[in-house]
Amino acid sequence: MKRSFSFCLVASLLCVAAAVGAAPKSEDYYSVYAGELTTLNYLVVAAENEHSVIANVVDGLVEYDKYGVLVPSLATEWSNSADGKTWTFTLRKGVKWVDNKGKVYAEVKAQDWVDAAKYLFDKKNASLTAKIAYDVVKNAKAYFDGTLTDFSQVGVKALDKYTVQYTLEKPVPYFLSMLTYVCFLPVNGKFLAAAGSRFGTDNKTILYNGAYILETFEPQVGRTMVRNDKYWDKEQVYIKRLIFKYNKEATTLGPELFLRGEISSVYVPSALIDSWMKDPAKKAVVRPAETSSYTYFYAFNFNPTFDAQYEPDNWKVVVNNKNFRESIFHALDRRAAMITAEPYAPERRLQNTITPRNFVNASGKDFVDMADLAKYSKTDSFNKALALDFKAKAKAELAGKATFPVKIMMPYNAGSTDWTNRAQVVEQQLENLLGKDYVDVIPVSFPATGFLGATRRKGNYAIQECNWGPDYADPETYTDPFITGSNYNWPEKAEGYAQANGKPVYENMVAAAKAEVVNIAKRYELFAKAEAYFIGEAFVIPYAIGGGGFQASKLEPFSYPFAPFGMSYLKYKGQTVMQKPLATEAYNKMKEAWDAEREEALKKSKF
Amino acid sequence: MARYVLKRCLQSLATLFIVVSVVFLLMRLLPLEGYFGDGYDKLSPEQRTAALQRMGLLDPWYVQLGNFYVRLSRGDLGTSIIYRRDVPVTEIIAPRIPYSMYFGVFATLLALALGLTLGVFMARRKGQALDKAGTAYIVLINAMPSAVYLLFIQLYGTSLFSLPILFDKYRPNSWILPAISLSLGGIAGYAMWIRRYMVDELNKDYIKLAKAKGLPEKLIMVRHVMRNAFVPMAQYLPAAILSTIAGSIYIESLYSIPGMGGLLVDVIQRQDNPMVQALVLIFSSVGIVGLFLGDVLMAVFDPRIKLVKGEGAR
Amino acid sequence: MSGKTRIEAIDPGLFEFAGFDENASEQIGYSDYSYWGSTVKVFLKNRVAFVLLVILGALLLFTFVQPLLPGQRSPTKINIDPATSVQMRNRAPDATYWFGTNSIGQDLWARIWSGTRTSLLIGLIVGFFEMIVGIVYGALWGYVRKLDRVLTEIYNVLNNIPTTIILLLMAYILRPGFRTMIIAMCVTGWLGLARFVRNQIVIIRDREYNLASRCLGTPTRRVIAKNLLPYLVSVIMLQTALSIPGTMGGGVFLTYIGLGLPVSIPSLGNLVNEGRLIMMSPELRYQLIFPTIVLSIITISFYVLGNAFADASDPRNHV
Amino acid sequence: MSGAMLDREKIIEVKDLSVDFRVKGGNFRAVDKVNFHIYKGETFGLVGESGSGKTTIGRAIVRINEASGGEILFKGRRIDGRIPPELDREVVQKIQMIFQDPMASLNERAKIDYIVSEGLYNIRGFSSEEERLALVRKALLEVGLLPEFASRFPHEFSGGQRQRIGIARALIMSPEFIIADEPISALDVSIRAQVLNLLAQIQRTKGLSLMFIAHDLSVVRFITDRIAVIHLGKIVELGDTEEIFSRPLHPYTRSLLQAVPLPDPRREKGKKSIPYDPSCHDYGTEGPAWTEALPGHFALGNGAEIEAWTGRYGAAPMPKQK
Repeated sequence: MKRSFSFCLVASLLCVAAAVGAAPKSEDYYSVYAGELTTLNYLVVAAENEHSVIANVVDGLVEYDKYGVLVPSLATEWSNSADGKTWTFTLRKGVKWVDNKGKVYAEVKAQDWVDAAKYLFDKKNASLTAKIAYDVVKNAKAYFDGTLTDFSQVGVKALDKYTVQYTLEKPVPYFLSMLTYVCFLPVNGKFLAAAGSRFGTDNKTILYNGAYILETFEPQVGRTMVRNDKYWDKEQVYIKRLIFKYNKEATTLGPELFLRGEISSVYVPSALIDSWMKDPAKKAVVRPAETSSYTYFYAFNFNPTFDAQYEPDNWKVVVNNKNFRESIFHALDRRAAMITAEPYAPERRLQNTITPRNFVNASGKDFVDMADLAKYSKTDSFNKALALDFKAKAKAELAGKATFPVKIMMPYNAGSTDWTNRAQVVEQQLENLLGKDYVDVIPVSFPATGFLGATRRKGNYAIQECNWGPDYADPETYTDPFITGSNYNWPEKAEGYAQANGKPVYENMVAAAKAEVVNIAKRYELFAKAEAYFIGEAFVIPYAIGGGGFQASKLEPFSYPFAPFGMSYLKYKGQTVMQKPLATEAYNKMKEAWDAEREEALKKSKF
Repeated sequence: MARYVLKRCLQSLATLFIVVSVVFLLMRLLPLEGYFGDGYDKLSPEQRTAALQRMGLLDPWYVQLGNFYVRLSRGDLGTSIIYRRDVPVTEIIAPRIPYSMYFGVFATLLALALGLTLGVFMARRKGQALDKAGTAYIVLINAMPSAVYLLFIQLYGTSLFSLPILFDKYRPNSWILPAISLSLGGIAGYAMWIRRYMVDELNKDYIKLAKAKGLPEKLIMVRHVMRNAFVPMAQYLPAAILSTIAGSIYIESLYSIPGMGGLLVDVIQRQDNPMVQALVLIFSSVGIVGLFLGDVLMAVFDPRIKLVKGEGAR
Repeated sequence: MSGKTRIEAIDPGLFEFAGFDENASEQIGYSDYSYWGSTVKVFLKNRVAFVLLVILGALLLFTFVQPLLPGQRSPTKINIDPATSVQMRNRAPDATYWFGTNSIGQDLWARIWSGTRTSLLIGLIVGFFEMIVGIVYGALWGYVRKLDRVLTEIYNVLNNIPTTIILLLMAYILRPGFRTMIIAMCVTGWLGLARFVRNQIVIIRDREYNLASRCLGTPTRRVIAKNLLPYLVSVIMLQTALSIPGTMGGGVFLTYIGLGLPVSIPSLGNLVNEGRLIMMSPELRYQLIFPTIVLSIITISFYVLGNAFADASDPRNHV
Repeated sequence: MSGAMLDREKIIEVKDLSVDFRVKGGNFRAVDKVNFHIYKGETFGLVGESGSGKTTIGRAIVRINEASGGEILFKGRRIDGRIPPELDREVVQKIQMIFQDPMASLNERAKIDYIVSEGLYNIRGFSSEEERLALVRKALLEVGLLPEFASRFPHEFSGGQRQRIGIARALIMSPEFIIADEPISALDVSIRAQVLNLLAQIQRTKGLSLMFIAHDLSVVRFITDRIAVIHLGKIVELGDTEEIFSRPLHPYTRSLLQAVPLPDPRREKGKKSIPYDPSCHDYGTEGPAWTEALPGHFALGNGAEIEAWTGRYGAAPMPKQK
């Protein structure tokens, strides 16, 4: 090591002539990243950064195909009991665990899922995804809490070498979709025990059964994933090597690196997109980046705890007035706000519901088109006339009760340029439309460190841009932020919504929907109704979906496993590195084709 | 002398103890939710408690501090809790030191060589074009925000000389730009310092005498001016070289050098306490040892500082 | 003519002894030397410094006059294109927007001057604070021997606590903003000056005139104020002048690690950092160039002026 | 001891005074158990070569240097160590010091006005600004300077003038005791007499006590009543000026006297120098003691030595007192 360093030092002095590195080979993929992995221990970690590797190196029981249809992976077939509580999976035979050199360690067998669960539900391992599993698996919560010590009572069993059985607390219609997440991945118990606390700390301390092997892992230098020769489905894996280089300034330098051909794909930041679009050569390599299922909305806070200078008591009065909420609801020009992040085609990311389109569907109907929700999903909430109308009403109703202009304390994350810009845009736009005599929007900056803790979670805001990501394929996941006990905007404190059982209307509607576990179409309908009610009462202003933006990439789109949540979309399985990056038109054409194919595929799907 | 060294050592240890303890307590002032990052909302209170327990954050602060020192006395710096979960701190830090070291030492030497040469020439051609150009360079380096000119150097340096943008230890030419960038400030600093020193010194009577005696100018330079110039530098150099193990935040980030630069900022932001403690321990030790070595070297080199006569206290 | 007659012809009255006025003898050889007068004279002789002084003066004056000029836009107003009702993003410099607009359509011209005001204000406040604390601490540290050990220890500890930890804590407690920025810079910024003043004082504290003051029972605070600090005026001025470019550069760095002013408050540090992110595309580079030029003019001027002043105030350079 | 001497009031008494300096690796004893006293109204000379500790003794009396042993009495009251504030104030006013180097002992950045009245500010020795200015005028006139100089800076003055400013600064406090620490050694030979005369005249007219520190015996002879000779932190001999000059006892004193240049070049040329060799003492059996060898004439030596030294002048040593 040392010698090579000193050699390099000398060489660097002598070597003035520039030696340009080898050009990337077409079947390899090159990229830079700014965030290093904290661990590869997939049984504990919950962040996308780590999942982007794990998704490619460890397979679970089922997976999504490129249309988002669940297909067999390590389980070849499965069945559900009549009461919907017991799921039995038959494993694929001959799947191997290999180490980072590709050497076979053991066969993947049913016990691996039991061993994983045992680790996951052990409180002292502090798994960040345990809750998702113990909320559904029978007796798992009790075991986690320590009230139950006999693990054989927990609903994960290996019936024989190739049969895994999950028993659930209650029927969970979306259980299969959960199986693609980290907390239901298998682990080899012997290896886990041998590795001890070092499990997953680097590429040598985990085993691989997925499409790729993490061949090298040098923190703050880079990592390389190579195709796993022992992979059960290796015909579907086209990219041979995935080479990632670390660079803390990746966002600044990435575009330049791409233009020089050193990397295969890059995200083009919104600040740069103008100039790329104006340059024909660059425009030819830019295409939209995929959107995610993260939902963004502006929340009205019913539990204001902010500083007296922003008049929380006055806010409490006005926020409980529906007309006031509606006036803001219709006054917010979401397109103007979105331009700060998505200057080209901002409409692509705007959405009018909390649950995004294309998330789930039943009987060929997308969730957002069901029941009353259809009314909202198709219309833009921004409506000048309505806004002014509601303003007049609110002013009349609140006269004498509230002081105008209403101070609206709106925190933003100073660490995000886009958000900072957006805060200024929204302030100016709302004040111009509604008049400075009516509202006084006050953007307040908070540091990136501990941002949510200082703002939303404390109730330290009047209106704030919030987001939420789904955990599984069911609309239920989007109701979590608004249920009592959550720390988003405390709608349960809104006045005049309590029903006979002491709970607000919305929560009762959600409870009814949750109870429907047999008829999926009916279940979705009920959730759609609840969501429509929630939006209709203007508790939040639906704003946008995550992801998006533009990228320049040689990666083939629409060929990787698709799922609107979890980590399937992080897989490189099925993808190829193209000779040339795709331009926007070509991309849009492909997307159209894919949309059509997907509709067909979903209709044919049996799950 | 031995007693003096011993006393200074003990004093340094006391300082180190205070620094480490203060940092320890400061880190405990940060909010607990910082330990969970984005995952916070997805966790149940029980899970949060379990995780905090695991990180040893639920004990009272004095127990935590005590545990830290007990482990330290066994030579155990602990394992990272967030930055790279469960990996021993030493295992994370150790491989990075050489990178920062090599770059730092190389840049320091380069800066010394170029800076002193430039400064000497500037002093000898005081007021001429070279002096003015050198002064302009010094002013620019000192007054411009480095975040800007370093980026320009990277941009044009790589495109004009087709050097790699990112550092790669197997590509020797990727060492060039970061090393040069690192030494720019030092060159300006040393040049300015030696120039000012020489201009001052050349006006002194003993130099005038030496000139009057007919001593060749080169000999005066080497024998008198340069030799005296190195005395104050002896005090400063050990700290300068040692501090290179801390690395440069910005340059290492720009070129993807896996050194120590920015590591501290990273781990503080992620609230990885064991990492912060270990780094603070290392950096403070380095700073203190640097000062100490500087004083000792100074005592060795400077004949005037042998027995310092002090005045009584009032 | 004989010699005799010549001598006799001379009036003996011319050869009387002149009176000796002892007091008058004391008066010879005095100059009307004035320390500050000479300082100014030497300073003005430095042509580069003089030119920079004029430029800097004009720039500063303009900075504060700019908002009062007719036709200026607000630095935070987002300009909307009336035709498309879309923000006028990234407009290259033209007749209306002299320095162009930024990525959300704010006028860069207005932002730069507003940013200059902010940065200068921060620089001056921080410089002033550093000066006060640095001098007081350094003077006590250097002069009062009983405090030496305690103050050395405090210095060592503060000097060894990573600034980032303090900055992060402060950002967490106080939120990023004008106040936080100033406090952040002040917290450890004075250490350098304090150490510097201390070293200088140690050098001069045992000169005889200080002993004389001690014999006369002069209290420590007056010894420091009258005997020590006047000797340090020039170096202190230099350090303070340098702390302004230092603070501005520091602002860029703080913004870089995410602890600077929020982008909604324009400052030169912010503008440079914003420009830094897009400097990879040549047609947007103006967003970096303009703030950098203004920032550089200010920092370079202060730097050069500080040095020129320090040279000028050194009595050795007074001819 | 003669009766007349017993009656005289002692303004300063120094008993067993030691002063240590802390240096790297231990202590350095600059002054080692010295004893002497100064009578009111007399001029006392303290003579020794550089580094002998004479300045340290002076500074110990004005409390710049801390005594590490023994005591210092001012008019019978102890003034070393911790003393009550009233006494401190009195001592600050009554004991003044004139420094060796007039170039270094004036604050270059202050006007003469401030320098001269600095002490007055500290003891609040004036009731109004007019009074202060009058005092400054008077002090300047007393040392032969123009009162207008008050508005000038020290660097505008010559060495002799500066030293007079230093004297004015001491005089303005109306002191009873002045320590002049080699006040003329840094001056041009041509103006030494001026300053020396000034000091002598002031001492006479104001009836002050003066301690004159010097390294040159010739200077001291002219101005002092009594002399103490100090060598390496110890006083080796003490007595009336003329007594010391006529009957030097200790070999060190004799070697010092020998070094005094003679005004006659021929005699000076023929003079033999007697370097002092500390090995001439034989303290193997009996150590040296502070002894009154002749009346009022003390020396540091053991019995045998004292006898030998006094024998040289045909006088019997003083009988040992117990």
